[in-house]
Formats: sequence, structure tokens, C-alpha cells
Amino acid sequence: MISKVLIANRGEIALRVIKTCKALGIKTVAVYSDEDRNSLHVKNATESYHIGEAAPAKSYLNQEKILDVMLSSGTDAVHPGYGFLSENDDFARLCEKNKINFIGPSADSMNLCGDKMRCKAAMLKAKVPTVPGGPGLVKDADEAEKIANEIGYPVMLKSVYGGGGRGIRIVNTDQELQDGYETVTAESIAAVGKSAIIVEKFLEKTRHIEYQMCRDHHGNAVHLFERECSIQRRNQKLIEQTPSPAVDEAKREEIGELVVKAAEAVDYTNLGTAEFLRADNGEFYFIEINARLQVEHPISEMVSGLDFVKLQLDIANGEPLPFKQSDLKMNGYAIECRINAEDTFLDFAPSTGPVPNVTIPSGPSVRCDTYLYPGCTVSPFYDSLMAKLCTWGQTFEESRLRMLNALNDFYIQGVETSIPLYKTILKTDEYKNGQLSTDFLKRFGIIDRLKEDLKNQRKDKQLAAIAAAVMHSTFYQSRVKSSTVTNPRWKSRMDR
Amino acid sequence: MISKVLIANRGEIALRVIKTCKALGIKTVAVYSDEDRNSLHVKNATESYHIGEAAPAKSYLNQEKILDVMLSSGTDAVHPGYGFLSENDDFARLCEKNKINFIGPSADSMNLCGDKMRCKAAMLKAKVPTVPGGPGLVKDADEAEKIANEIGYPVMLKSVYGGGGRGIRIVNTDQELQDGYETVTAESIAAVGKSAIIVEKFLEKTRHIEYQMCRDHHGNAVHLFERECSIQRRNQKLIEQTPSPAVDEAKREEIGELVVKAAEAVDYTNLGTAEFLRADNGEFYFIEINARLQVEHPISEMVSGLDFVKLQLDIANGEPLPFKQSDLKMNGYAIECRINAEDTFLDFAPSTGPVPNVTIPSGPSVRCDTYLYPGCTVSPFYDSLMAKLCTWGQTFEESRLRMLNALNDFYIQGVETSIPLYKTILKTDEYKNGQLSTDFLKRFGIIDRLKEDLKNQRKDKQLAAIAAAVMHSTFYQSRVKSSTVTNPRWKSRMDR
Amino acid sequence: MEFKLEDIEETFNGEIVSKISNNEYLIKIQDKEHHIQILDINSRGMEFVLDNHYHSVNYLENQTGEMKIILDGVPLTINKNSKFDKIVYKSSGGADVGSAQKNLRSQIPGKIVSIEVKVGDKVKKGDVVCVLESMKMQVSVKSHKDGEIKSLKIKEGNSVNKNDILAEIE
Amino acid sequence: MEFKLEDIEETFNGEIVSKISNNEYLIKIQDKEHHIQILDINSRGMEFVLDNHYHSVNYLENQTGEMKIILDGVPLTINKNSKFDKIVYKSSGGADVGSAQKNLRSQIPGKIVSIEVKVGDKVKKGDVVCVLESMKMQVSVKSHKDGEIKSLKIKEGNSVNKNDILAEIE
Repeated sequence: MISKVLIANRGEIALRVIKTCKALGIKTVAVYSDEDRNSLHVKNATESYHIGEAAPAKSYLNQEKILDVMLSSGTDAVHPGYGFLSENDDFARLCEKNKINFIGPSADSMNLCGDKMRCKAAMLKAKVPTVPGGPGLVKDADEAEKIANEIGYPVMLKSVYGGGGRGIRIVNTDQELQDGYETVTAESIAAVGKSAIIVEKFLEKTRHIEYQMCRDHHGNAVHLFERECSIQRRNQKLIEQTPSPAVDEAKREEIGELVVKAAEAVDYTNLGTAEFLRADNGEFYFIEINARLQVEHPISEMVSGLDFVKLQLDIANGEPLPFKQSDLKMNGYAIECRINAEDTFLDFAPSTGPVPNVTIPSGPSVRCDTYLYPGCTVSPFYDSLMAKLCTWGQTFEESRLRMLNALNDFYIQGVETSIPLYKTILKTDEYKNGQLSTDFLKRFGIIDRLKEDLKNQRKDKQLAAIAAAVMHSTFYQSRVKSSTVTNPRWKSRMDR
Repeated sequence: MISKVLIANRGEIALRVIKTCKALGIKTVAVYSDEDRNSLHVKNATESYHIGEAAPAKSYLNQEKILDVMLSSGTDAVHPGYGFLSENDDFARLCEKNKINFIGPSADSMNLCGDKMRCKAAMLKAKVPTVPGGPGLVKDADEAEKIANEIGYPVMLKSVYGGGGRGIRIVNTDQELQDGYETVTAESIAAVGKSAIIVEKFLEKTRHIEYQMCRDHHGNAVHLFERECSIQRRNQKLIEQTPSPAVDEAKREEIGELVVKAAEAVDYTNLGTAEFLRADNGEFYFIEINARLQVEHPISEMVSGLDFVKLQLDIANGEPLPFKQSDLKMNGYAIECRINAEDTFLDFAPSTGPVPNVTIPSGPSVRCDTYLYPGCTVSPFYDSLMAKLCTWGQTFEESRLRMLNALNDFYIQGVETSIPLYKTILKTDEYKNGQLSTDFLKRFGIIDRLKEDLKNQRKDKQLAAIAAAVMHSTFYQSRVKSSTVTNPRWKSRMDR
Repeated sequence: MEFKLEDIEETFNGEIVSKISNNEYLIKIQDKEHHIQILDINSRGMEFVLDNHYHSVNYLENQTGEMKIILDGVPLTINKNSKFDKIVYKSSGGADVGSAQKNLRSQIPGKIVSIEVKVGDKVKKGDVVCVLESMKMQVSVKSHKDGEIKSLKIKEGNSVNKNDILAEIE
Repeated sequence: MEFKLEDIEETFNGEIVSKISNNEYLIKIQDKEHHIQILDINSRGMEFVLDNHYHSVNYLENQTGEMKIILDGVPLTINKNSKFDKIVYKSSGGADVGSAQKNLRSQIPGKIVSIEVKVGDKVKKGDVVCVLESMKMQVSVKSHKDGEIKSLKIKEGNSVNKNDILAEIE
């Protein structure tokens, strides 16, 4: 039985894992870099160990150092979160070798899932349809270009070690392919330490729909319904929701059965996600397995009533799943908005720095997973996700309205955020009607509509702004007046 | 259709109502006293009106002033929250007369519910069993004593205008009765401005179990399951949960049918609560109807998936209930802890003052309704409820563990709170096993067990405390040393 | 140095052994060494990791060797130089304590709704002196000793703060 | 007094008409009177109720007549004495603006992973000057104008802050 879990991660996901462990009476071990000295996960864990400098390679990706902490602290299991070492099969193997329960799939299964080409082959064998593309890794940009010309542009360059939208580029011409090749390689190395590239057909006007899969060590497997994550920027998810407006009960079951097959095909254990593209004609194509707990898992928790971290721990403990597929029913609708520290108008460039003040939304069926607190800092060393704002409703409309309300209540001082963008998106008829696709932002000119919204918002505030200026001027003028009397130098400077 | 709602209340319930209204696009009007100038409900409402001095009689109980605001602001409905004017039928009638939609029952129905004797008579006629007691109002303490001697001590003195545990006393002897009579009268007058007293048999080892009832203007009525609120102090609820461990599906239906009859018997419309005592032999006795939204409504929202404020608005708009009894199913388990500003060891005396810092718990299936924010003040003018902490779980144990965890995370600086008490209660085997009764605290010696827990907690902290003292002494000593050099007067004072 | 943890009536030896780095120290408590890493420190408090366990402490008061702290939300009292303290206390004649015994103070803030005694009345410990209203509740304030009401510091309708003197009883 | 709301390019008249009480004022904006109640005020900001609508404002900067404020979370720029400002700006020769145009600044903090140009290179607007890594992403910094690289202020592997000068381009 797992009694002490090291969380090889930081930020909101470390806090998320700690919460369930605490509730279950399981001890937690936090690790932290220099940069995270004042982070909440350090304060909330049972024990906390400093593991190195700010740069991920020197701390959260430092397998040996993390292993040292696990061994010296008497940890019997490790939760990798997402990102960092979560899909690194070398780390999973290192844990296995040291008799530490890695909360996730086996190293072999992870290796198979992580090798997008071998995984694709396994899916084809299991009759799970996949996206058309090259037969394997490409050795350089020129070979990638050759394949691209065979399957036809646009194509996607994808690092098999990427994830979360990093290490991925859509290119439309030979020139773009040549330029993008190095970037994809570099991003993948920056994020997970290695890279190897495949080329796939890029399908247009697609929806990104993924299934939560779940399989125990006794071969019992179920799916925990789908999530639609079509609203993206630069291939990174912004807004997720469940159920998908493009999936009805029949389709849910049909694809759900494929998902169970997919899990079996790679001998997957614990929780994971099978990602699909849904083409405009309604066809589903498997893209990849995310061999870890995902960022957007809370919305699936909301509609299933399950605690996914508890489920992960139970499976890691060797317990059989406590339910069959037929026991599981979706309850209501849930939406997640990823609150990123980024400047929408600067091509989503990161925005970092101190956050002197923050107001975290709450209310009926509102959940906000975040590492923010008044006085914290958003670090440039780690990713831009500051908070995951989730709302549930009995109907989609109820969850949408609650989300708009919660977005209005969310105040983060000091950094640019994606909150205004989400308010604009959630108000569009296209979003309300479920006309989702991965090019949603471009297709519906969302950035321009955001600009318009912000302009109108300023107009709405004009009266109060002038009132604020009047009051300030009055107090400011009286200050100047007294300065004039007591400080002649000030006066003379004004007169110059 | 209701488009603008005045909330004739303050604190967490004003915020709760604002949240749903905002999500539904309904404008909100806040009212505030001098004391509440910096309260969140003032900031979160669409419009905010100052209505008078801190004392409730001069602001939140000032019907004329509130009516003025409603008329001048173009409000078409009023939500009374709980407490204050929520069960004042004069106010409901004033609203009716001025064509303002009072979100609650009609003034006549409220008057009937509020008159505990007439209400009891209506219940007896509808064959809803009630608690044995005197036939009507008593004119003075001596008449009360006479009835008490007829039905036998212990008896309960109860102001028919009381509520929330105020204006109520259990007495065991003639002397206690004589003493308690004035207090009950005074408390009722302090809380709602009037008093009139009835005498009832006090049943021992009872559970307080109440049913959420719901009836529209078309005569459709359902119950929304029960809540058990047996954990009390001074007849005020501390911890509530749903479902009750003493109610199985058959009992739920049996009593539920009585509840629908009770609602019909008083022609109740909108949401309300029928309160019952469950004697140790399993019999249920109706005690009273709370003709308003209750403090503990969030736990019923959690297990029903319904937004009760939305339901109230829909009913007030004349819409028929969107469900039948058979459509409603309980989902999971929920617990509420009322986080009060009070000193457990000073006989639960109020603890008020500034709250420089506060950390509000969050996490999967945690909901905290509160008016607290860092820098706020807990006022002595209003009641002691600072926050309602609610957790949900698929099982009772999951909700209990999540609650313990959330209580641990809840930090309120500056005032004494009931949090330590709840931690002790939730850890007892008696609570875990559902051995609940209204004398739970006394019966199981909870206060002594709390003392023991606090002592052990201090022991657990001894090492860290000494470490903190060592560090502080070191820095303090070095400060003294430098003072010695620069300030000889300091030195001489030390030498004396 | 010696530290007495008043709440559990135990005395501990504690001292800094060495400074490891700018914010890391080795300290010794009761002959056992512990590692302390300071995350944040100022005059009002400190956040630190002791043997890899996070703690947060606020220093409330520090008078003549007595420290009141809140550690991880738990209030604690620590005395250092405890022998010295006792001497000071004795030589001061305990005047402060005597005065505290004379004064009946309000433990809560509230409004005086009624006064049940008048100057010159004899009262027993537990007799009601006055009734306060706070947070819509009636709270009876009772005499803390047997004696005679020497003076009343309150009027009906007045508001009192926590620790205000209500009456002198001798 | 005249106030120009830069974001919507409109000018308003505004003044205080009278003080009603210690924290209540009657103010006039464009010939219409409004009631303002101040809930809280200090040098950095104000909370107020304007005609029964709550607002919160932070004053960020206030230089030579230009105010930058954040009102209910919305950033706004207000100019008063706008004519005076223009005169000052013109007489200063606009040196600051010229220098800003010469300097290529980083809009984000990050680590320089590669530099794509060298001193003396001719660049076109939009050409990549260097690549930054921030939050695990590669971000290309592009030239803001046509010109020649006069100097480079960065080295590979260095970290830069927001607004640091990366290169001078003329």
C-alpha cells in the first residue's frame, strides 16, 4: 500500500495531487527549485526537499537528484504530474529498478506510447484508425520535405517526445518546413530533453476530441468519456469541455470501444488519454496517447464524480477497478479555461513577474486549481499555466454562464492573462452553438472581436474613468499647491 | 420576468444570490449599512445603495428604506436571504402591495408558517405528526410553568418569531423556566423585533432532520431530500450533512410524502424547509417550516445538482417545476461546516474584529461560501457565520476526508473560530458511525476531547516551536548587542 | 539556552551549532542536531523548513523573556530565562495580578442590555452582573469571585470592547 | 477641467460641484451631475460608488498630465491639459521617441538561444534578429524596421528582462 508519495512536479498539479493524498492520509514529499522556494506546494506537502537551480534541467528534470530524495525520504511511490518527467520512460524505469511505485503506466508501455511511430503501428494492428503520414522517423529536414510532398501540404512536424502542443508545427510550404524543423527540435529538447521528428498529414477544420482511458493491472479497462479540446492557439489547448457537442451517446460508445482496444494494444495501465482528431466528415483518427494525468482532468472528474488521483493511487496499489463501463454515467456539463500568463496581442508571448494581488473565483460548481496567491511570482522558467478554472452545470448553458461569471471575478494583478480572450470566446454564437474546430480563433476572427470587446469595455468605463480622474486631480492639485509653498525649487522647475 | 433583484441582506448569502443572478444576466442591487461599506456584496452587485447605520434595526431591518431603494432603482424582485426580513410577513406584504416580486412564499403563507401554533394546527389537520406541547401562546412565565408541569420537564420555550436557534431555551425546572422566559423574549426581539412564546415537550436524544421542499404556483410540489443537522450548540446548527445516516430510501419517501402534504397544508410556494425531530424510536415529529432559503442549502445543491437560487427565481417568475419527484435522484454525499467567529472555550461567545489574513480552502468538490477576504472585519453587529465550508464525495467517507482536509487548509487570522472543534468532531468514531443527536457535543464529551486534541497538537509542534524560538533569540540577541553599543541608556536599563 | 514550552510544561535546550549557508543553519535541540532552512524572514515572522518539514511562525509578543508565537496556526507560549522571570514577578509584588482580580472585564465586545447589580451589592461567584448583546445573542456576564460591587463602569445601551472593565468587585 | 480619454479619443469636461459630506461629492461631467461616494482612498487608488455603481481604480503613473489608471481591471490612459503636453513634447525634440525607434527591445523576459544577425547586417522589418526561450517556448524576435544592425547588446545563453535593449538598428 502506498503510504508516502513524492510529487515530481510543481505548480497547480503538485497542489492537486497533494490535496487528494492528504485527504486519504497519504504522506506527501514535495521537491522544489531555487525559484520555487516560496511556492505553495513546498508549504502544503508533508515534507519538502530542495533539489537545485531554477532551470528545469537542474531540478525538476534531474532524475538522479529526485531519486536521491525518494530513497532518503522513504518514499514508496512517485506521482509525476504532467510535463517534466511524466512521460519519460527512462525515469519510469529508474523508479521500477529502485522499487518505487511509479504512478502511471509501466516503463515499457510508456516507451511504446511515447514512440509515436511504434504506437501508430500498434493501433493499426488493433484496428484503431490513425492519421495518414510518413512511415517512421525522419532523419532530417530534407527527408521530412520529401514525405510532405508525397502526402501533400499542409503537414505537421511533430517531435515524438513532444507534448502539450510543444515540439509541433504546421507547415504549408517547403520553406516553412525547413524553418520549422529546427524550432520543433529545439522546443522538444527544451521541454523534455530530447527530440525525434515525424511527419503527418494536417487535417483542416478538425476537432480535437480525446478520451480518458483507465485500465487496472488485472486487465479491466473502461473509458471515462470524452473531452473536446478544439479551442487552441499554436496547437496548445485553451478551453476544454465535456461532453463534446459533436459526440452523441452512440458515437461515445463506438469510439469508447476503440479507446479500450487502444489501451489494450499498448498494455496501458493507470489513467491516460487517447487523443483523436475528428475530421469535418465525422471520422475519428487516433493521434496519440498521453501517458499521464492531463491538465484538463478536472472537467472529467466533474461529470463522472470520480477523484482521478485517488483512482490512480488505487490502480497503482494493484486494486481492481471498482466499476464496469455500464456503471458509469455522465452527469451534466463541464468547461475548463486555462488561465495562462500571456499577452494575447503579442502572439501569446509569455508574461511573467510578481503578482501582488489575486482574487480567485468561487461559487456553486466553480473549481479553480491554481498555484497563485497574493504576493506570488509567475516564473519565466516554467510553463505559462497559472490556473485552471472549471465550472459545472446541469446544462451546457449553465456551465457556460457560470464560467463567464467566474472569469469576470478572476483578477490577477501584474501579468497579462488569457482571461479577456476567453470572455470574448464564450460570448460568441459560434461557441454557444458548438461550432468548434482547432482553427476556431482564426476562422471566426476572434482576436479582432476581442479588440472590439475591449474597446466597448473601455467605452462603458468612460464615466467612471473621468470621475476617477477628477477626484485624483483635485487631490493632486492640492498637493502641488502645498508643495509650491514649502518647496520653491519645485515651483521653479514648473516655471522653466 | 425578473430582470433586477434587490438583495435585502449582507454577508455570504448576499454574495451567493449575486453569483446566480450574475450568471443568469439578472441585475443585482445591494444595500449596505455603515458597517458594511467595505463588504464584498457592495462591490459585486450591479448597483449598491447605502441604507443606514450599523444596527440592523436602522438598516437591514428598515423596511421603508429598503422599499425606497427598490422603487428608486427600478427593482422588480427582492431576495430576502435568511435572517433579517426573510420571514417577516409584513415585509412580504409591503412588497406585494408595491408590485415587487418577493422571492419566497406569499405573505399569507409566511404568516401562517411563522405562527407556530396555527402552523401546528394546519399540520395536525393534514395528518402530519407534531411534537406534544401546549395548545397555544402563553401569556406569561407562570402560564408556561403550568403547561410545563402538565407535559413534564424538560420543556422547550420557543418564540414563535425565533429562528436559527435564537429565541429558544430548554429548561428542566420551574426556576430555569422563570429565568429563561425573559432571555427568550429578549433574544427574539433583538433578532426579529418581536416575540411570543410557546411551550413544547423537549424530546431527548433526538436527531434534527429537515426536508427541502419546493412548490410552484401551479400546485406542483416535490421534496429535494433531507438534511441531518443534529450537531448543534445552544440549539444552533454547526454541522449538516445529506443524506442522513438515519434515513433509508423507504423512510426518505415516507417522510417526503408528508413534506409535500405539509407544503400544501400552508399553501407554500417557492423553496422552504420542513424541520422534523426524529425521536430515538424512529418516529418523526414536524416542528416548523423555515419559510426561506436556508443557510445549509449548498449541500442539497451538491447532491441534487440543482441551483436553488435559480429554482427560486424560476418559481417566482411563475414557471412550473421542470421535474417530477421521480426525476430526482440523490448523487453522493455532502457535508457543511458553519465556520463561526466564536470562542469554543468561552461558551461559544462571539469573537469579532479585523481579519488581516485569510486562506480559503479549495479543491475537487470543495465549496466555500464566505464574505471573508484579507483585510476584512468581522462585525459584532451581525451574526457569527463567517463561512460555509461544504464538501462532496461519492461516499460519505470521501466527503468527510475532504472536509477534514479543507478545515486544515482554512486559515483565518484575528478571530477565534469553530474550525478546531469541527476537526475534533469529524475525527470521532461516533461521527463516522453516524451516532448523531442534538446533544452530540455533551453526550460524547467533545469539548474535553477537543482540549486533548489541542494539547497533542501543541506537543507535535514542540520541536518546531523551540527551533523558532532559537532563531528568534539569536536575531533578538544580536539586535540587543548592537543596541548596547549605540544606545548606552538601553544598557544601563538592562543592568539595573 | 533554555526554553520552556508553557503549554506542555516542558523545558528544552536549544542553540545554533553552525551556519551552513546564507539561509541554512544547523541547530541543536536536546542534544540532537536539526537542519533548518529559512525561506522568508522578517521581524514579525518566519517561514522555514525544519528537517524537510515546512513551518510558518508569527511572533506576537516578546516581553521580559516570554514569547507568544503562532506556529502553523497553533498558538504557543515559550519562556526563556524562566528563573529570572519569576524573580521579577515576585519583587513586583504581583500588583498587576491583584488588580486583574478586582476588575471584572468583558471577554467579548457588545452592547449592554441590562445591569443586574448596583454599587454596594454583595455578589457570589457566578452571579449575573450584566447582560451583553453581541451578534444577536444575549450573553450573561457573571462575577468571577465573591465580593462587593465597588464600582460600575457601564451604562445600559453602552457598547463595550473586549477586555473593557465592567465592574470592580472586592 | 478637460480630460482626454486616449483609448477612445474623446474629451470630457469634469469638475467637483460640491462636497456633500466627508466622503460624498457631487461632480459634473459634460454638464451632467453625478453622485460619488468614496469607500476607501489612498495615494495608489480609490474605491468608490458612482451613482450607486461600485468601481475600483488604481493610479499607476501620473506624468506631466498623463494618467495611467486601471479601472475595474481595465487599463486606461487619460490626459489632462492635453495642449500643454503637446507643446512640451514638441520642444523636447521627441528625442525619446527617436531612441525608442532605434532600439529593438525584448517584449518578454527569456534566455537568448540564438542570434541570427551580426553587426553591420542589413535587416528588413520582420527579419528574425534572435530567438528567445521563455516558459519552454521558442520565441523569435523580429526587427521592427528596415535598417542596419548598429550594435548587439546580447550574447547566446544570456538572460534578458522585459524591455531590455537587444540591438540598435538604424
